[in-house]
Amino acid sequence: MMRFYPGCTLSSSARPYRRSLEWVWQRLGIEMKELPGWTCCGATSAHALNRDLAYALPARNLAIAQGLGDELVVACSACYSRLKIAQKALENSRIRERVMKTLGRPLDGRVQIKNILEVLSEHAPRIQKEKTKAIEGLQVACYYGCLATRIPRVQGFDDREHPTMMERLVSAAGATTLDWPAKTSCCGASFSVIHEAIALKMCSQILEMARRCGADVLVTSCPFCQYNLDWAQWTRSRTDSQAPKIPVLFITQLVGLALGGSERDVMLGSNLTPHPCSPLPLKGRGARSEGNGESSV
Amino acid sequence: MSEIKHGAVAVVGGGIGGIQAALDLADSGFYVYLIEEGPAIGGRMAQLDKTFPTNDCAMCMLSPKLVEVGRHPNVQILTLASVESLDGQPGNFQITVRQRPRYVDITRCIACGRCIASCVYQDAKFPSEFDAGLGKRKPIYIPFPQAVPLAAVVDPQTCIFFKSGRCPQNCLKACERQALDFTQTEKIFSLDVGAVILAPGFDPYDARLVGEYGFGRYANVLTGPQFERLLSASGPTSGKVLRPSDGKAPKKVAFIQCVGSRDLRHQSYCSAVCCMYATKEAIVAKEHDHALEPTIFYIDLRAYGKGFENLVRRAKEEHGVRYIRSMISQITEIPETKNLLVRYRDDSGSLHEEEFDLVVLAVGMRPSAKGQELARKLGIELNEHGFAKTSAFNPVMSTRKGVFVTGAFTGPKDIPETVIQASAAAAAVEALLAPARNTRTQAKHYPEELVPDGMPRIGVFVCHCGSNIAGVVDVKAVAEYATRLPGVVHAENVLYTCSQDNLKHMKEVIREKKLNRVVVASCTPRNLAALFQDTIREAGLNKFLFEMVNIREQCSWVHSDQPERATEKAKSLVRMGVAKARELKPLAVQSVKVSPAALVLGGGLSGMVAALTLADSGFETHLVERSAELGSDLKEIVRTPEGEDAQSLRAQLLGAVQRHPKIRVHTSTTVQELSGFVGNFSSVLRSPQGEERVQHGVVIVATEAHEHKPNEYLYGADTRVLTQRQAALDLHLGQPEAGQGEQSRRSLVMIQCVGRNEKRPYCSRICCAEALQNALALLEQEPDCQIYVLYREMISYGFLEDLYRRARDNGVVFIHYDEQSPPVVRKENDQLLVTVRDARLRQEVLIKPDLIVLSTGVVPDPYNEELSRLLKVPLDAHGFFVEAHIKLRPVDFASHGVFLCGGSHAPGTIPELIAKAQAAAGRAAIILAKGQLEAGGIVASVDQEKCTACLTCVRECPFGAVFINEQGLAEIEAVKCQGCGICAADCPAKAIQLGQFEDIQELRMLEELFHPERVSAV
Amino acid sequence: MTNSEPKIVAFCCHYCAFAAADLAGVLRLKYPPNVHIIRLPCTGKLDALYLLKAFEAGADGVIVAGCLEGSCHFISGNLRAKKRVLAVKSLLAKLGIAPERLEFFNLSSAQGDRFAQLAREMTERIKNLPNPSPLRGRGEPGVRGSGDEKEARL
Amino acid sequence: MTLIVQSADFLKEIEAHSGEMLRRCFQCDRCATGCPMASYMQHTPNELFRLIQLGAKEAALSSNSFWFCVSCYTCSVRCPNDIDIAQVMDTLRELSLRAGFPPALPQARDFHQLFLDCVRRGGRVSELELMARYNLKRRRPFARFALGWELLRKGRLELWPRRAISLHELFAPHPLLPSPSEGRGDRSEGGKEGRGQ
Ligand SMILES: Cc1cc2nc3c(=O)[nH]c(=O)nc-3n(C[C@H](O)[C@H](O)[C@H](O)COP(=O)(O)OP(=O)(O)OC[C@H]3O[C@@H](n4cnc5c(N)ncnc54)[C@H](O)[C@@H]3O)c2cc1C
Ligand SMILES: Cc1cc2nc3c(=O)[nH]c(=O)nc-3n(C[C@H](O)[C@H](O)[C@H](O)COP(=O)(O)OP(=O)(O)OC[C@H]3O[C@@H](n4cnc5c(N)ncnc54)[C@H](O)[C@@H]3O)c2cc1C
Ligand code: SF4
Ligand code: SF4
Ligand code: SF4
Ligand code: SF4
Ligand code: SF4
Ligand code: SF4
Ligand code: SF4
Ligand code: SF4
Repeated sequence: MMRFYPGCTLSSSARPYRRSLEWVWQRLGIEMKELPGWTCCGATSAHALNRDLAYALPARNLAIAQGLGDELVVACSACYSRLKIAQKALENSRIRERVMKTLGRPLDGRVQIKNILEVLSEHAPRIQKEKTKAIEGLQVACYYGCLATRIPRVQGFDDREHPTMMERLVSAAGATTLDWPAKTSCCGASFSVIHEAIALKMCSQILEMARRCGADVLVTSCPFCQYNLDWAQWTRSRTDSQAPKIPVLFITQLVGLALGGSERDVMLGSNLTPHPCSPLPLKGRGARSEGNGESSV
Repeated sequence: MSEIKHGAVAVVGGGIGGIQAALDLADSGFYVYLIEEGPAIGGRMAQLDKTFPTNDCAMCMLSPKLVEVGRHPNVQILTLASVESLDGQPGNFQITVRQRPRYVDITRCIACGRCIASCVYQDAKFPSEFDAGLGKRKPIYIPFPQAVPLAAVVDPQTCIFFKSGRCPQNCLKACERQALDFTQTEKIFSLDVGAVILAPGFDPYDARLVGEYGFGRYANVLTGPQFERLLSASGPTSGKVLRPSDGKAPKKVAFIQCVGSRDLRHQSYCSAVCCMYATKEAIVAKEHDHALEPTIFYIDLRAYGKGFENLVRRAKEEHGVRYIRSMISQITEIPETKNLLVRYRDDSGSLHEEEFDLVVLAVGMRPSAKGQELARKLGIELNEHGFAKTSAFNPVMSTRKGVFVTGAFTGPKDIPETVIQASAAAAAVEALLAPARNTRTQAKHYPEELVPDGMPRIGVFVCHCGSNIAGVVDVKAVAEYATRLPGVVHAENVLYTCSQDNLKHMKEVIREKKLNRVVVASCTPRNLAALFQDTIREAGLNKFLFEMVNIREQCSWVHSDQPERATEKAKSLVRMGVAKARELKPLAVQSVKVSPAALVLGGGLSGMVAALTLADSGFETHLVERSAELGSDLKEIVRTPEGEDAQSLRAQLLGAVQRHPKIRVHTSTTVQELSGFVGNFSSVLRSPQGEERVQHGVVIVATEAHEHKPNEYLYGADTRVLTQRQAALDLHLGQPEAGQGEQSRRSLVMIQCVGRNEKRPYCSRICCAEALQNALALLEQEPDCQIYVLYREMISYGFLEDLYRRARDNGVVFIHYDEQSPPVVRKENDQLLVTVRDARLRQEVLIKPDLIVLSTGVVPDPYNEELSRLLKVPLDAHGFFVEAHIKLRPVDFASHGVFLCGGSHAPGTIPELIAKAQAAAGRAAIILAKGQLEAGGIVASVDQEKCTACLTCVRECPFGAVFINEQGLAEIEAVKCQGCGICAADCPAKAIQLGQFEDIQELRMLEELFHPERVSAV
Repeated sequence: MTNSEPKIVAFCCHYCAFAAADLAGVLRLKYPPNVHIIRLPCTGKLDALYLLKAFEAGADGVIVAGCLEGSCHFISGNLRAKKRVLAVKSLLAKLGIAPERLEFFNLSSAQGDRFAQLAREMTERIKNLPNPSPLRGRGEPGVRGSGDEKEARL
Repeated sequence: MTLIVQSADFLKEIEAHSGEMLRRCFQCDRCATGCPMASYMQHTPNELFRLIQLGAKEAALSSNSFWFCVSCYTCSVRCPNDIDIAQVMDTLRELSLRAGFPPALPQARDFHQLFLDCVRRGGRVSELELMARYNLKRRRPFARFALGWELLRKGRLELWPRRAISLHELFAPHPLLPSPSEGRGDRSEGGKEGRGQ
């Protein structure tokens, strides 16, 4: 059985991700168990200050996972990136020795770290078969962010510069995808607390590009990206009510909707910004203005 | 040793490399199978628009070669063919060939294109290979207008008939020649050959793999090869630079260099040609459209070859091409305009974002996939980059005996180097197969020539070319008209003049009607004149009693909208042709015997290699060396850039030269006098022992170039300042220059491009590699030494890039300085101080080295001037010898029979010079192998009565063919004359006539064009 | 036969201009039938005399077309030809013949479209000049005779 | 100002710590032109590398560049010389702090330290707790209050982090990390602080 590594955010700011993800799993009958005793991957902070810690924190989780079946599924792009980077670094025997000593556990490097998108993609045919018309006609910009595909020296789950896995998934779920040039741009998530202005600027560029390309909605599989973009729109809207708003959804929310999930099932109301165009009422394109995705609030 | 049995050679790959090798071999007595994977020969060069560094038209250079190889009696071209296996021994191989069906009989197809026009696909739909995917073609197509063989081909992958079996096959019905044959099947057969040359070339790097540039996703991001097609007049936009997204003319065009090259994520080596092809493309684009603003983004600008620096200078100064030393990380497409956003850093370090209308990716070269497959099948080894493995001392030999390799298959290289290698490979084959020379070639025998006496009896054949001509021009009327022209005793219509049955018929008519001149009114003489000339020769006529009138390309095909006027014009053209025919004279072609020996000037590396190659091919060779010993320059070189030991090479060469029975070494000897012409030179050699006269058929100049001795940077004033060559010797001999203790090599500075200035602007090509080599060698001895290399551009082209990387990996620090702010060296309390402005950091940097090594570049031997006068061969502005044609005749001088190699042609590394020397020897051997030369035909001759000895012709002949004879009058050496007619046009006394283009012949044509009344008058 | 259509002769070098004309044919580009090609090995072979003779014989226009500069198969023939053409142009002006009737072009063998284009342009240009070439018709009696006679006349 | 070239020791130190061969850089600029943060940086990554190659330790370690790096790895995956540049940025940050250079973005250092402290004590990070402590540390306790409220309202903040797993053993004594000994002391206190907000 696959083990699931949720990462810290999934129990707080990315709750909707977890909720929708679990709903989709259930709906598709995917069996998955949370990795027992998992701990934080260290995110940006560990590698910002201490090299060894940046390996030790993910390694601890890998050590737990290696006894429990080979696959570890990760939802958060940052966790995915940290786990993959650590695993790659641990191939170096010097680093491995050092880390094993601190951990006090053996590491065999066997665990297969999978991105949530890979798992969902395996079920794309079913999604296609069982989808409703819920998101049909929606123009979706898939946003991967920087961490999911850009892992140095590691072959990720998809093309580094032009990933398409999410697009294929969204198409299977019945919406239309766009080719747009910012899908792996960095949103500056690690700066959203420490230097808001910069993070805001980076997010705005991405949102602006999505708007120019005609996106109705932006989907992502990274909790940091979702939060950051959502936050950026929210912040902007507080000073500029005219600022364009595009719903930023988790991929699982969109897939959940397509599979017949309700707004509640996928926690659609959790978006920070009240958007005039929640995806749901978009079914009949013309209805765009009626939409107010905030029904659950 | 196995017996040398077969005087035939298989050349695999029909690019410029394969073509050159095939021609050289076929011209020197070997039969050649030219095996090409595609439907036509020509390779990548056929797709190019212009070629650097001279920017002349690629097709203009290539097309005559295509035609030449296409009709060479000793070359058989096998297209759509690949090699399956190779068995046997050198000299006695069996090569198995698989030939895919073309579905068109090339002996019947006349490339009229009717089948294509009638294909069920009304519009061309499939990406055209020739247009690099930018243009489209149909399932049946002619690869390109100048293709050889010029015939249609069916692509079974896209043809409906093959895909579904349900096609009305309109093409088949449309063909008037019944040339289509859908029942053709694959053929597998075996050929006996003595040796094999592999020339499968390269593939452009797949830009899709460099995802950050969005090729394949962004409409306006093209590759270099695609842009080349966009520039080409025969390309998809007829030579207009237009954006694929909207068909508009772009204004700002960005070129991004090193795409897929010099990149550990892709290919670690440098592709060696893309800096220059981008420069060329930028200039050509700018010439097409002055409003264009090209920008080239690069890391190092590798303009290292002959004439390259000059091209870059022109690009900058005359064409305003902007060069920015900054690589682009990614391209972003602007959704609304499809413009492309590019971010770069300028010289001041600031970052800019700029929009471009079009981006061209300078993709590099990778080993051709087909070539790699071939290597596997033939069991030859590839190097770590997947190119054919060769050794530095045998640059065209594969790891399997009897199998040679050439061109871009051995590593990224440009056309001149490909041609050089091709000739070198041909020379190596000749040396191997010398005993079997002329055993497989066919000498054709013709009947005794009839001497035309009396009145002209002209036969006119007016071709229908199916409906190609007859569909527009009233050919019957034209033939009927011809019968009424003066001198015509026979005129007829022929359905297909070039068909075998008609050629037979033509010979019969010539005999029956006692024709003494023939006019064919059909298609272009460029393709078929030789065939018809051969035919009339078989019927006993001198082949120059023939005139061809083009009523297809020049008439029916361009005036199809005005059939009546086309018919009128056809009549005029025929009338003109007949008028010329009346004045035609038989031209004699004499044979001149060749002195079967060679004279090689210069006994260095190049001279020795050239002499050995010639001698191995069986020719007596005089090796003339000015100094007292052979290979003295080589004594001072430690290693090749590949790391092979130059001294063992020297020893090998010396031994082989001295042992060779066919080589006569003349040391301490100079050439005092040289006279004669190709095939028959006579020279006086002077040595301390006295003078000696030798006869020889060819001359090879293999003289040298020296390391420049600088007068800056304290050179000569401080013993701690050395040149690279001195440094190499020190390292090699382990004895540092006076005053250098072991511990004093802690820190060392190398300064590149010393003495390179306005007067000597060219890049010397080898000093960067030398610096890398020396730095690495030093670090081996003293790992703690800190080395700083101050450079303008790192010239580590091709596989040398690995050396550059190795040097960095070993801790050598490379600091780029601007041409305008060169380093400064001074001394303070005996401490050497070097300051340099690090152009990347934009900061002055101070280094305190213990030793300074200067890369001073290469200057030609001043003695070259004397040689140039003696041999009447040109020197360029810098004192290097000038070849006949930089692209296609890189080791020939314009004067026939004189060849060049060695440093005094252009600087090069040892393997490059070896290939060049072999090539020169191979080219020279062609002349010697023939035994006799044909002189005459279309050549000029002086009417001694009229000549006033004004010397105009002597001055104007580009080939030095005119000389003043004993009577003090001009005379033309028929063997040297190329038949351009420049002398004839310039002669103020009108004393010179050019055969086949005599004034009277030309003027008669003019008269007849304007005065048709004359016809009825007679 | 009406003679209102101007007659133009084009001297083309074998390697470039003639090949370009062939390519124009292969590509089925259309140009007026007024242009008649005479093939030379190189434009360097073009004697200034031919140009004068052409006009004398009644040419309405003359095209000389050689390789691109720097690409001459015989190194410099095209440059020499260009000089001669310029010289003849100024002579024409003195003779009262519009120098526009004579033009020199450089083109590569790959420029089939350019050949067709220049053939069209020259024809157009000549048609726009007043009446046929002033020499047309006048030279006839002389032309009827031998070449030598004409030489004497010029 | 003229930079006097120093020995390669500093280069070797950086290379040893990062495991990256930055000597291999040939100054192509890709890292600079792709970096979304380059315009905030005093030195683009390759300029930093050049300083390091020349032994300019002060200049390199006092640069602001690595503080502005957001670890997007754009540079790392585009470097033609296979240098994981982002990793070098981490090394520089770490060594700069260790050598006592004041951080260009002190708030970043504070944030990372607080974050890791959370991890050390609880094994996982509670965003609520982290934000609260960060605000205290930055002496602006009510910053982002509105945002916090909004998040809470939308169900996106976890008030009661589930379980805590202590990770002291992984936090080797290190000047930049909260040490296990001091950590043990403030563990419950910190927890309270988090919940108390
Ligand atoms: C965009 C671009 C611009 C360039 N511009 C210039 C320039 O301006 N000047 C210059 O000097 N150089 C230029 N070059 C370089 C030039 O193209 C090469 O030097 C040259 O084409 C090499 O010739 P070749 O014969 O070795 O290989 P190719 O031209 O690649 O020919 C190889 C031939 O072999 C055939 N073949 C391959 N595999 C097999 C097989 N297994 N069996 C049978 N046949 C096979 C192929 O079909 C092809 O016809 C340019 C290159 C590029 C990419
Ligand atoms: C400074 C320098 C450093 C180099 N370093 C390297 C290196 O490290 N690795 C590498 O691979 N390549 C190197 N090369 C390039 C090249 O490989 C060597 O220079 C090589 O020896 C050149 O061989 P050559 O036959 O062209 O000329 P040479 O070996 O110089 O031979 C020319 C010979 O011709 C003789 N000669 C000249 N004029 C006449 C005449 N009129 N009649 C008779 N004889 C005449 C000369 O005496 C001389 O012996 C270097 C070149 C230079 C200039
Ligand atoms: S068979 Fe049909 S599809 Fe194929 S080339 Fe002929 S007409 Fe075209
Ligand atoms: S119609 Fe026949 S002759 Fe003409 S191109 Fe096609 S196959 Fe050749
Ligand atoms: S440096 Fe080398 S690989 Fe790069 S563009 Fe120039 S020639 Fe090509
Ligand atoms: S000779 Fe006649 S049939 Fe043959 S290709 Fe030429 S025009 Fe056509
Ligand atoms: S040092 Fe020599 S090889 Fe290098 S750029 Fe200068 S001249 Fe060229
Ligand atoms: S025809 Fe040309 S090559 Fe021959 S002699 Fe005259 S000028 Fe020289
Ligand atoms: S991308 Fe790599 S090689 Fe290029 S400048 Fe940056 S670090 Fe150096
Ligand atoms: S990882 Fe850091 S240095 Fe590299 S591109 Fe991203 S922000 Fe810039």
